[in-house]
Amino acid sequence: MTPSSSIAAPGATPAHEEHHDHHPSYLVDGTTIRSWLLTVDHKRIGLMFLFWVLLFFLVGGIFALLIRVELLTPGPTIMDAMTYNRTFTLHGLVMIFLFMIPAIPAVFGNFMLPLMLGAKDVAFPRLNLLSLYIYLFGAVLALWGMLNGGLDTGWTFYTPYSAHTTTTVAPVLFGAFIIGFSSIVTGINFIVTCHTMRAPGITWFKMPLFVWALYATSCIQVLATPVIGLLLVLVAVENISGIGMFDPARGGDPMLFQHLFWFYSHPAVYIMVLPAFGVMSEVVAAFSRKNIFGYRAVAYSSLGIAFVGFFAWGHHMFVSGQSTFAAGMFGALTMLVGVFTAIKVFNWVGTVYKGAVDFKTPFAYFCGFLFFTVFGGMTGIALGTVSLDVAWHDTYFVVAHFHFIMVGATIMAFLAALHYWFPKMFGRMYHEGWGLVSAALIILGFNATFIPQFLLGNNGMPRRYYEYPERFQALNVASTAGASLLAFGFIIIAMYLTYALVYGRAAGKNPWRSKGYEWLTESPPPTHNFVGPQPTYPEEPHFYVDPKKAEVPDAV
Amino acid sequence: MQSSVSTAGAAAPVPRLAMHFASLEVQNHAARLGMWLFLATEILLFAGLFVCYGVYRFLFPDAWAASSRSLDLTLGTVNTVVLITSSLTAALAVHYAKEGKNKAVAVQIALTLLMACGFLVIKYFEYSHKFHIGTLPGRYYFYEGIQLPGAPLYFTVYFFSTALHGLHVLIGMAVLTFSMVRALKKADFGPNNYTMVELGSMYWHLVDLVWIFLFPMLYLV
Amino acid sequence: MSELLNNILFLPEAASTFAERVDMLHHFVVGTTMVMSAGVGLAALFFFFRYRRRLPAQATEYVVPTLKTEFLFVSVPLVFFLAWFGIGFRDFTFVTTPPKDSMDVYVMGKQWMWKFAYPEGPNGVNVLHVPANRPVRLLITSRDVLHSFYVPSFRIKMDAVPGRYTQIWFEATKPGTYQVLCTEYCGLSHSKMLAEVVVLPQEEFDVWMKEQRRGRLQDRQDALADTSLVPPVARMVEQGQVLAGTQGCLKCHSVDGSQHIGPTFLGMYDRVERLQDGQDVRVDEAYITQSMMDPGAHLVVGYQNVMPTYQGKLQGPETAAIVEYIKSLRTPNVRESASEGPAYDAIQ
Amino acid sequence: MAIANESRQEDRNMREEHHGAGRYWVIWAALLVLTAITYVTGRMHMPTFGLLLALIIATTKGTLVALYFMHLADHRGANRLVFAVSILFVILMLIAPLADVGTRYRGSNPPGSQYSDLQAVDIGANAQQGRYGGQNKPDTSEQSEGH
Repeated sequence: MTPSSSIAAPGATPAHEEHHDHHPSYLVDGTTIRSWLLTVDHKRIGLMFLFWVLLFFLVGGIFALLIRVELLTPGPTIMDAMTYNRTFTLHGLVMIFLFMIPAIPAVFGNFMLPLMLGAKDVAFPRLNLLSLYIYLFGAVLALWGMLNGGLDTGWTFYTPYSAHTTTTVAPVLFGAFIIGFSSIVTGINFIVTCHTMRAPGITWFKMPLFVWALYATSCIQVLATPVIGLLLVLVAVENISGIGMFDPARGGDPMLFQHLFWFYSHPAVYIMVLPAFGVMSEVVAAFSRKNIFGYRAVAYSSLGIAFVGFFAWGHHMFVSGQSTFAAGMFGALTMLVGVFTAIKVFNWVGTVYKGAVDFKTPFAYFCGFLFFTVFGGMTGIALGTVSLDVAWHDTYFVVAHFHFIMVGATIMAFLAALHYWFPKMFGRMYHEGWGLVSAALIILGFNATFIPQFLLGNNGMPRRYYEYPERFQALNVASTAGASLLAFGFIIIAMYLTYALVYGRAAGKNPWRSKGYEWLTESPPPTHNFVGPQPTYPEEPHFYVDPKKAEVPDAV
Repeated sequence: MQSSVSTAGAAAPVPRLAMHFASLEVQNHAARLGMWLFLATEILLFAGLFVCYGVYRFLFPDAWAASSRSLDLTLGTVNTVVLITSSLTAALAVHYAKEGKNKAVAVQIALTLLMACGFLVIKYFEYSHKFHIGTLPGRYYFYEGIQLPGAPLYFTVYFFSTALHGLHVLIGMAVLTFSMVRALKKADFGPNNYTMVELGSMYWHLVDLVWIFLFPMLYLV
Repeated sequence: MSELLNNILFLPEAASTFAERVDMLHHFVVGTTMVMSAGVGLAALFFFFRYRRRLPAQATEYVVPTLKTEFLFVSVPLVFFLAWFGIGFRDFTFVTTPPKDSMDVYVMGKQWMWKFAYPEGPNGVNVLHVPANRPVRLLITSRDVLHSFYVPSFRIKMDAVPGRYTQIWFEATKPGTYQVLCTEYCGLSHSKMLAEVVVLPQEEFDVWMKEQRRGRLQDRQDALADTSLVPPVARMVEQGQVLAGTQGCLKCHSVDGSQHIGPTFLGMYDRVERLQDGQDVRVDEAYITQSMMDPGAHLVVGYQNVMPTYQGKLQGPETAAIVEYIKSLRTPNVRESASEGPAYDAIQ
Repeated sequence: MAIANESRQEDRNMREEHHGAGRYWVIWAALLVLTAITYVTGRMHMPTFGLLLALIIATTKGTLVALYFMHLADHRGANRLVFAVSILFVILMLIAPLADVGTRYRGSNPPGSQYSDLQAVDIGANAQQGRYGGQNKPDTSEQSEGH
């Protein structure tokens, strides 16, 4: 791809200062409650998602801390076994369905996607609002079920346990089923937006990489979510009335349940992590002032992960009684996902090469993210190595691995996005020093929490254990200590960001001097994103070459 | 791009263009692409059941052949014909909507709805027969005629897939009723404005498409 | 070297042939992972320092990778990953394909204990005895929900699926006691579902096996002149189970611990019960036999006198067989911790 | 101020020719003929190829419906891709579990099934229990093992 650098005019400057007064930012354009609750503006919907997602993150985080405290001693510490089993189930459910899946796409995706495509809104604004309310309705139903009896199956709902347990399975499953619709609607919306709403100049291979990542994510959401929806309904009905679809006493096959479950739930990991990859592609380009090294490779690898990731699900079932042949097939495909991720990692490091690095808070998170992704990804490959998984399956090694990916990659990216786009969304700046301090705390606390868990897994501690043999205690204490550090980091972030929201200094239009497409409009943007004529985009995003010596080689 | 319709209705009303779309064509394109994506999710929804079907059919071929023969093939075929014909009328409704013949649109949709009701009535008779003789899912199975392992599973899959399909028939009927009411009340369908009928009919064709596959799977094992 | 690495990685002692095989790959993979993470991290750190920003709006060069670079990015990890997969799959095939001459042990998980049974007896709960240096195939099943049989020192794990058998095998290399954990979430006391494998040298194992097979039967019936005339206990239990079904016992008595009209057979034997007249009684052969012949004689608190008498309906040996069957269902209570010693009961 | 989106190519893909209504009637007739064929062959209860043949006919019918009733013949580009991908995923999703079931250790398949050597156990003929599950016996040592 050759960027058309011959056009001297900078990307787009649609907004003129003199218009500014007539076009208030989306934050103040309508201040009634109704103007927020019934808005179809993608930015306001994104903000409302941000509110709820953070709330559920807090709930899930509290559950996590309760779990860690309970595991301080080998015996009972603060709760009984049933409460513990419910707590880790709720931690998983809240974090996955209510926080992780909507976190980046529904918040930052909603906010940034139209801005990055030069569009005024997503393709179906009313559906977008609907997806918020579907999400809330599902969340209420699920939480109601959780409070009225709780659910103790683990978030995996494996039959036959989930079919027989006396806890409230059905409302929680129906809640998750409804939340699935929200995810599907968001996915459809993003795909159609990418296809039909791109502004002049933005060809497929000039879309920002965050958009590519969201596109790949949306494909997964659209194709995988219906399957889990059906499966959740099947299990709920089975739990209520015993129709026996997966009942081994009637010829049903519990392993078939696992196949269908992981057909969604493995790609769901990529629903959570691909947007994180997209965010980090933006952050690394913006803070090292470089075009992405191997743009096409990163874009294609998103699609590659989305596609191959669908057919690696069987690596969750190596010791479930699945056939050796199937294990080999899934094991080999798992390796391919690793290769696609490796391409991304190398290209991010390559992006910094010959760049101009500004070590700000988002970039600090990028550093943490890079390490966590490599380590989490490589341990994922280790787990996908069939014979090693025999020992590691369902131990704390797995727990540590997926927390490295989900917390290490996704939450680092979520925080990086929050800091990088904070001035874009609110027009204010936070305190940089506190940002770096809390980033350091979080990265350290995270390592201290989860590296001991890798060792616990090696040592043989299974997951979902309420009590454990005493030889595991030292590492558990270390992990809990790390978790408290992690929690402390989050509290600091909450404090200075809340402060910045009210008292932060005005950020100006583009505090990072970023050349991402989303920075071409005002910060915060006006209601319909652009004032004045439709902007055009002659340059590729993150094009930091001095126009005077713009000799650009052909990219791969 | 204005030439996308060859027989233009004379005073065809133009629908509202949402502010964020470039043109009507793009808006319609977006709606259609969105609908295709939604239909893809529907296909994947049924795919979960198809996988259950495939695996259990693979494991219990004899039980499935025997259970399948306990269904009434004639009723199934009649239902197939009814649904295919309703698909034809739904397609004709779009055809007339493009030509701006709103009366004809309403008539065709009404015919479609009538056949949908017929389908459900036939399905009701099939269901009540099963409740009567006891070919029911899982632990409710009490039919003495087929005593093979796997037979109750067949009826679990049967009831779940036909019930899910029936639910889609109902949703499709609701969607088409909207279009019909609009064709009667506003009567503003025309060469530039037929997306609503088109999407509703696409949904209806999907319902038909799913049945086309369910029919051999369930009745012709 | 391997010992040292195992200590650093907190790996438990490798006590099976599979563990030795798999640890090599483990070290290779984990080592590469650490080197790679450190490598990428250091490269990034070096770049951050070397290419730090000097001007606020610094322009940069337009650097794009050559095809060769991208090829390298793809091929290097691919070669590593495929090598791991190849070795890993070879080992996995090894552990899922038991040798022809392996000794079979049936393993049944249930909430929340492990039962082990050898084809010709004995069977027992929560302690599995196996000979060292001999392949042992585990045929694993479950009685209620999914469980997973995991022995960290052997590096083996396999799910227990209700109504199905899964198989895995191992060859223990060192005599000793090794912990068994359940790794598939199975309800309330999932974390208490512990057991242990006792690996004995072959000779000791043979002695143990012989003792168990004679077991308490010998103690009880040593007055009999000719033990060979006594029907094998396993046969009697089997017969008792059939009789319990055909005589209708199971209509009112469950065998899985659930309460029904009558008390469950599971764990009934040897239990002390409070009678309605306030006395305590130990459920032994005599009490069980009496309850079958004259059910109303001594009722346990909480049960109605609804059971019909079996006087005249059962022959003497049949009564004995049912008693043996009930005895075979005795279970020690779920223990709080791993057992201290053998918990096997010979079937008598 | 229209946004001239970069979707010209897709717009070209979306162009629809307006055909006469006769085309729908022809497709309808073809679908009815195929239904009749599948009804007749279904009545024959062919042992091995019965379901396969029925599914081939169904695929033909489905293709006709998708192409002409749903206008996939006119909607090109992304629409076709979406439809094709969803069908592809259905097929791949079916293949993997089938490959697993067919190659599993036989004891791991449901008892009484084609791929198991274990006998299914009749778990009771009353309405509350259903028939012929693979209820596991209380003691494992009596079940035949499958090598």
